[in-house]
Amino acid sequence: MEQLMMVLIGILVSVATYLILSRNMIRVIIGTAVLSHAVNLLIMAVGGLKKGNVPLIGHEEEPFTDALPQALILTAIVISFATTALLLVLAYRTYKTSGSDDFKELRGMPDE
Amino acid sequence: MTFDVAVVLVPFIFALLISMLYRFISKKYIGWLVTAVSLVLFIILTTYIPRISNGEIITFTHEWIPSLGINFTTYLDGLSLMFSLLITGVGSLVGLYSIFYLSKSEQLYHFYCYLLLFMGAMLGVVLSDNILVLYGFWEMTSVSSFLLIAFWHHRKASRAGARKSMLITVAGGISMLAGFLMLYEMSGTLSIREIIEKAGLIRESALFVPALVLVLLGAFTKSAQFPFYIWLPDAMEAPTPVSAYLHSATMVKAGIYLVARFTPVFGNEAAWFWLVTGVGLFTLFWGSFNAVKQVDLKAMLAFSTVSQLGLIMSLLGMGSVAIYLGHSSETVIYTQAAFAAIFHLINHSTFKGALFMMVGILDHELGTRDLRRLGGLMYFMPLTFTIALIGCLSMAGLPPFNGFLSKEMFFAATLHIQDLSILSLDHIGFLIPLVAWIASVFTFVYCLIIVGKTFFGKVKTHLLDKHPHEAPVGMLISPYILIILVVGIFFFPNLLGRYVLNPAMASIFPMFPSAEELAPTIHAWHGFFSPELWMTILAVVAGIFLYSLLKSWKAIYRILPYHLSLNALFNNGILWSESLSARFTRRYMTGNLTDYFVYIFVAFLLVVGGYFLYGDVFSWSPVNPESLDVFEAILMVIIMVSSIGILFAKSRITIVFLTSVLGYSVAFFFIVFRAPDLALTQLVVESVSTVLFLLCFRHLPEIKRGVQSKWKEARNLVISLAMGATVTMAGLAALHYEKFKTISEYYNDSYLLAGGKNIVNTILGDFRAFDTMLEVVVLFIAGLGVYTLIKLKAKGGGQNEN
Amino acid sequence: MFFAQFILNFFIALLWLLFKDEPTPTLATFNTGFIVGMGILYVMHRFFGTQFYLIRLAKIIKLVLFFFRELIISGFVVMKQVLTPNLNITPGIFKYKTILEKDWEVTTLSLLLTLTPGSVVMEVSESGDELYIHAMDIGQKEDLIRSLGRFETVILEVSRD
Amino acid sequence: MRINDVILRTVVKVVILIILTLGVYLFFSGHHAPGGGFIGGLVLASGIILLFVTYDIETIQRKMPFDFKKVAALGVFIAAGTGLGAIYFDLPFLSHTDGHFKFPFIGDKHLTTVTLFEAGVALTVIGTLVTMILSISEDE
Amino acid sequence: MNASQIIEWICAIIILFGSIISIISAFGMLRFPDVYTRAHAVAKSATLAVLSCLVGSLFYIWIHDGYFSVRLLLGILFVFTTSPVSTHLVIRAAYRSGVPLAEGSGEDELKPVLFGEKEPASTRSEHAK
Amino acid sequence: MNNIIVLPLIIPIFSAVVLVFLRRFAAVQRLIAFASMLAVSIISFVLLELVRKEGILKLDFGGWKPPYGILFVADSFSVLMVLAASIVTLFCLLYAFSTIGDRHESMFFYSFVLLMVAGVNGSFLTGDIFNLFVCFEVMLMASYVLVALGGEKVQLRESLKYVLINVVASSVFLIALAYLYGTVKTLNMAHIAERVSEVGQDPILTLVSLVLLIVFSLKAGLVLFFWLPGSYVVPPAAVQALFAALLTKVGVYALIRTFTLMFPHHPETTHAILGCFAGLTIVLGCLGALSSRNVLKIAAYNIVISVGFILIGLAVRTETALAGSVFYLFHDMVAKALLFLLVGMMVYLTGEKRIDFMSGLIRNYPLFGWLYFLAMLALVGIPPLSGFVGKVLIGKGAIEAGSYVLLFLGFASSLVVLFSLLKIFLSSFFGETIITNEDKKPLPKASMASLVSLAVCIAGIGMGAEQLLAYVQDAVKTLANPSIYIDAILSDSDSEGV
Amino acid sequence: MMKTILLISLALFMIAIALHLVRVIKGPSMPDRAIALDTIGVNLISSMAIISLLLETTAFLEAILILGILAFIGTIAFSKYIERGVIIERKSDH
Ligand code: NA
Ligand code: NA
Repeated sequence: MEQLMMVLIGILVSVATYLILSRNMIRVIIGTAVLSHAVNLLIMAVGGLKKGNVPLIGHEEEPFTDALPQALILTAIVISFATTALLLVLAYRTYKTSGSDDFKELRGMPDE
Repeated sequence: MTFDVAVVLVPFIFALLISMLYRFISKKYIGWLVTAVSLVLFIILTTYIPRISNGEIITFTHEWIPSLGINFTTYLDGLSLMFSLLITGVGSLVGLYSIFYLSKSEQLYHFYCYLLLFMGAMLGVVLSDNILVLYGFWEMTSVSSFLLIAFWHHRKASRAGARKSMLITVAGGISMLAGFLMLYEMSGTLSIREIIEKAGLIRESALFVPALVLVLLGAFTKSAQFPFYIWLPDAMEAPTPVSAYLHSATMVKAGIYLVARFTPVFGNEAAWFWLVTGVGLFTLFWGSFNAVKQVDLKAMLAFSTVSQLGLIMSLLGMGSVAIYLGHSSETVIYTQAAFAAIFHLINHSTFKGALFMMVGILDHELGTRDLRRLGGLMYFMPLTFTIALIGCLSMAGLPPFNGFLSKEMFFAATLHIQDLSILSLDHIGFLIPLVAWIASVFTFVYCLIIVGKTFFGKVKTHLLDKHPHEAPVGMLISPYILIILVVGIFFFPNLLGRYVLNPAMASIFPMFPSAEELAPTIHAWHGFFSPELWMTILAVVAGIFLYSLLKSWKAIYRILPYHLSLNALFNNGILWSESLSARFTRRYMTGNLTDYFVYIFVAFLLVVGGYFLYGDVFSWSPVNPESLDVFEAILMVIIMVSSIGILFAKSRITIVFLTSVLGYSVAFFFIVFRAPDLALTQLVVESVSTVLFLLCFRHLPEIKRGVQSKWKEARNLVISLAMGATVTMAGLAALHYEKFKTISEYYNDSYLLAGGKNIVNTILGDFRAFDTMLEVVVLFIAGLGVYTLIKLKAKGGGQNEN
Repeated sequence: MFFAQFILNFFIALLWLLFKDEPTPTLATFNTGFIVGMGILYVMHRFFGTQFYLIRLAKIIKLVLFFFRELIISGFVVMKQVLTPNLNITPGIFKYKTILEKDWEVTTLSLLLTLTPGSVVMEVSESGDELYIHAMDIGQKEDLIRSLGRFETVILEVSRD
Repeated sequence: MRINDVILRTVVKVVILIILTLGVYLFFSGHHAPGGGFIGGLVLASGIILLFVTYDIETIQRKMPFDFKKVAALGVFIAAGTGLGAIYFDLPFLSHTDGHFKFPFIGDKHLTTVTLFEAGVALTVIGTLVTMILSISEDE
Repeated sequence: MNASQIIEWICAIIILFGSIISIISAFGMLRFPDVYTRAHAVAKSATLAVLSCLVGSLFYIWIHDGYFSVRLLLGILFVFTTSPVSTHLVIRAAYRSGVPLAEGSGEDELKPVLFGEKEPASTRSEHAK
Repeated sequence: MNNIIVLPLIIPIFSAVVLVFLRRFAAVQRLIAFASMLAVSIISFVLLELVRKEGILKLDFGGWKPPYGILFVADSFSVLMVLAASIVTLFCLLYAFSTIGDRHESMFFYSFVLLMVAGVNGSFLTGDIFNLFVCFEVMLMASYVLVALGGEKVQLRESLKYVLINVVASSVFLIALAYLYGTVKTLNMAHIAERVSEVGQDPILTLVSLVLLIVFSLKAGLVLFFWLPGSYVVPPAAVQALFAALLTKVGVYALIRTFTLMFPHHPETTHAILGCFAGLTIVLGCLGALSSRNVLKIAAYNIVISVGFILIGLAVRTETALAGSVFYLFHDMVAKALLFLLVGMMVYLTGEKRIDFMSGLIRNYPLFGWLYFLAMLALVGIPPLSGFVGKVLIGKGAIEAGSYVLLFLGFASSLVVLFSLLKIFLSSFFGETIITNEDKKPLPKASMASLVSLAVCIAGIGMGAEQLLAYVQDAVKTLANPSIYIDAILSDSDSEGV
Repeated sequence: MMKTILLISLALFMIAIALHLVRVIKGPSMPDRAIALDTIGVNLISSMAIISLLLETTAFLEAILILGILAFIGTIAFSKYIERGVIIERKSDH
């Protein structure tokens, strides 16, 4: 399971990388979103998958699955959300002022 | 005694006072104040002469950074006293001269401030025992020289000259610092005295020769040796008193001081001899040769200074042979070269100072220094003419002037050296006197030019802005004092030798028994058959011959085209460095985000992926098919398909749809992996993100697939696949690494520890509440940020770039 | 009036709780009070001039079950359509003017209709009384209109006294 | 013909009650079951966003006249403030404490400062999300 | 096999039934000619599928764990209420954004009201694509 | 209880939040912002003394013992960084008071600055690697806003790139953390260090450290600096100065911590790469600095050069060199802030960015000109100013380690620094003035006060190097002997059994 | 046995999701995608319920309700976007 998960994560990373390497603003932003999914799954996977029960004392019995990665991912998700929100606004404000959503056209002057 | 260190401090204190209180001091008095300060210092220093000449050494330490051993330790011995006297002595004369030279409309506060700064720095250089403090003062001389050269900074040439001198001397300083640090590493001390004591020890180190070269680079740049001399002619943009003071008498001698000071450390290395002697001799020749072609009197003097500095340098190199050979009665003879060096150093300061002041007078009174506009001034300016004549004759090495004495000693030294059978001198040793002689021929030629073309011949009043007339008395005082010295030293050389030069010799050769033994008695007359005398006579003859045929051979100066000259190389080097670096930088700093991402990913792949292959990190354990349910496999396929689908999506909304599918599927995985809190959060966040995407995409255009070239597509594909592979492989390796137990078992007791049954929530709210608190802050900043980004629009609709 | 009666019932239960004045009030007591309240309200409901609210409740439940029935039927219909090899239908859009007035009535009708076989509500007119309905097979329009009438009755039963 | 959202609006009026109740429930249940300040806040915010989507900014702001930026700031203030409370009692920053309190009517309640902390979290989440959505929507 | 086990089995069958409906409706999504007819498939059978699955689960948990989940019940009601609304909104959006009816469709009483007779629906499709 | 350690983070956060409620009262905002940074500066100084007297201090948040909870660790290194950051911020705020304008002030400018500093201070102080990530994000998020604040076309464009690059970097950071947790199964830095040394840093652990290397290199602008010149030159001067002083330095700090505390066992790989990176950074930074005639760009490339220079100390990792790095880091934070404020002031006074369009400023503004000259000398490393001691120590360290190439590059870079800054001085400060007395803008008083104060700091750091060195050497003692750090953190906890 | 049935159901739901994913990718119109996505959400709800039975836990029951809510909100947002290009209006025109 974990091995296959790693392969899946690899695929997600590849997709994300490819998107990030494109010239279009939207594709790059979506690329970062895909990357963060990959990362979250990675954190989950290295902690070991399906090795225990839902970490709720009383509701479930030990052994519990590793709760720490879950807490970390939660934090990561929220932070990535916050960043994405800002990023989106920045992207369309940039488009509105610069008139382009193509990073090749958003290079700027060499020595401005 | 605190007074000793005060010698260094006094100029700084006065510089500070002037810079702070200049509003309250009349311009008239500042020059006098500075002159007085230097004079008082000079007088104080002379009081040390008896003690120092008795072999006493005066030290004083003020702690600065004791933990690193960097302290202000002044160390007054023969060598430093000699230089200190020179600095303050010439300083007083230049101060006096500049009072009359500089117009009252100039920013005199600045000028005198810099001058005092320089004087203090220079005293610091020669009095410091601590090499790092010495370095500090060394750089300070470069800085004050920069400021003085750029004194008329509205002139382009001044700025260019200042920049050149600053760059070259600071570069030398930095290399010297590296050399010093190597010395520190080898000897474990920063004190020059202690380094000299350990000279034998550090010689074994592999760093010895590099340190030697680096220190010499510092000395050569400062003392304008070939090929670094090029800053010195350009430094003539400074007011003439500055040229006289810094660029002939004192600052350029700092390199000489350094070589002299470190002769006991490095002298026992052949490289030292060859570098110092060789570079010095070549500089001597090159300077004199180039001086002849100059048409600006000041430039001619500058090249002459370069040449004379080469002479002194080469003498020090020859003197170091004594140390190379070790002390014995036979080797003492070679120390005389070093004696000649410091003797000529003093002599040069006197006659060259006088000559510079002479040129300053011409410039000041006639408004030009161009030889093509000068001539026949002897009758209009007899007093000035006297200065020029005596200065030049001394420089040319003729009696009865001090230059003759040291020049004779120089010739003698070259002849001694060529007799040596070590250091390959038996093969090429003859070149040393030969080069020396040729250089002195050219020296004689330009001395003739200075006197002849300026003061003899026809006066060209039509080319002059002002009618020629003699200078005011005030401007003549200083040069006359100097030419009096020129003559005086010729007649009483041993007075100087006894009280000033001998103690300095003791500093250069500390391992040699006594100063008395080292110091020769200076004689003007070595007999009619002394070879050095004949060298002088032949030089005079050849010089007169060349001078008279000047027009016929001057063409050789045009053989070397300008663009191959050192100056052109330097200037073009700077231009090239700017344009090439601009071209190179622009090549990769494209401003294109895609390129930057390529760099990041490639760096990741090179370092991480590279190490993965190289470091034997790979690990794999077979997949247990039972651990995977069918629905999980399908879910994986769904995630895969939706993510790859994004790549092919043609519209932005399709992308959002697919991203949503991806997000929901990931959330479902969290459920499969027993993470309810995570699933809940992921679900909500995913949906809110979707709403955000939709809200913002309204403002963005539809996706146009920018036309990427085929190879860029291929490059991106390769990078992407490699990134995925690297992350997966490293992830597998991390997965199979099971040497430690996780800390998170601790949290399984969360109910007992923290009263929470939801372990994840308890971690977030209690064990790692700090993360959560900051995460909330992040969210808060983002929210506030979104608000400000939208509300705070650029004035004028944001279209005002540049 | 449905809620008014319910809240009244609730208050009666609370009152009951206070009357009992147990050391620790229990849910059982409250429930008893609630049932007592139902009885009182049933007796009293004619004074309010409205239907007894539990009857209304029963009608609501009936409506919900009606929903379920429609849903199940239409599920099967769709499945049949999906699995039929050669689909022979003519989709189309027709207008239906409803007698229902209140927002929630129209809404309920629309929801019901959407879950019914072969019809989906596309638009509600600005006036709020005309429904534009997409029919899977416009040929069965009359059937649809008939069932619409039936739905209206059921809804009206709940909403009107 | 203008759009008539009657179906949507009627349903949302009902559904929003479920969402908001769920949000509050999740907020309080977090300590022992899935949920907590974050998720609770997120669900509450989603509910408010649903209102904005269903109606329009003016209508909703008239009914909920808060400055959501300040709500968010208040949230951070509370979340960080619980940490400072610990400093006041000379405990390490962010030390939590709990206790059983008896209240009239609702009886014995187990209260912890974690709840206060999570309330701060929830307020920030609500304030931030709504601020973001509103700002973007208002931008022309 | 006792009564509760029988009920559990029934629940499982209901769930299985739901999944079968779901897959059939998914095929409907692929088969039907236009967005409107596909919406029919989803509005009915997919909703039926999820509801049967949830109801099955509700009773399964109730019987198996003795735990009646109000949350699940609320979920059922929620899906039940909102699913037709979603369908309604999407196809309204589809129509207003100009997605044409499938070929061979019959009468259309909405088109004149919304667009008038002259303007063909396909010109208004910029949002939809 | 060591609650004092959290104050450098929590005071700015609280002030920032309070300022949101005081949006309309600019004067009050200034007062609160300044007062809180003053307080933080004083607190950090007190903390520095405390650490020197009592050794490493730690604060376990919520009372949870390491490695289970999050903690702040105050050792001399981290507190020195906090002190420098706080002082620099204090003066940048002072500068901003008279230059930033009410458009920004009413848009929570001071809040964002304070929040960024909170993130910076948190990054320095934290002892937990995941918390480091979170603190980074606090800092970055505020910096994202600050780059774009103003809404100019260039600002938006560059900040978008800046954000995207940092988002990717953050993801890579998380990848590293995932690997780290997957292997050593802990997050506490001391505990990681203990575990890594226990197994002698297996290859997979080295791999993890290399991922961290990439991440922190991006943040520090080590080789991967290309995002820096673009984004650092667009915000207002006070923000530029803060960025220059703080942001890359946090990356540098993280690199030093990572490779002295957690992953010091395979220097032949990690430190060799660091050395190559440092050298390459210096070369590229120098080329950049040579290439530009834009004052802001020149200053920005100077940041790059100094990053490379500082990391020479880490790459050669002798004790002397590390001391040099720490000292130079402290100096560079102050000096770079001053440099950016100075060039920002040039732009403010002339409205131009290219040196070709400025001339003779020293005639109009003599004090300003001399402050620039002083900053230039300090950055070149001329004694007795602040850059000298660090440069000497790094040079000495490189010699001790036999890294002559790095020594050469480091020292040669001083010359390029001089060349590039001198270019500005000669072209813009010297020469004929082109500003008439009528056109002459007055120098804003608060800004000048800030410039003078920073200049005094530079001179003070150089002259008072002995005092600072006491702390630096205390810091290096810990850096060179990670066990001191590990013992201080883990001694009283029961982590052995885990 | 019971578990097998549940697993089969789960797999069927997953396949259904995959089929809907095809519709999301293929379109051809945006409303098609919106419907497909909505249905994916609804099918995920079912899947979650089954997972809960399989894992014998009640921890995911909130998620079911929440996913229902979110799928609803998402669909509304998408359809408003498709219909009007705006999700949240400043002031609705009726
Ligand atoms: Na995300
Ligand atoms: Na200029």
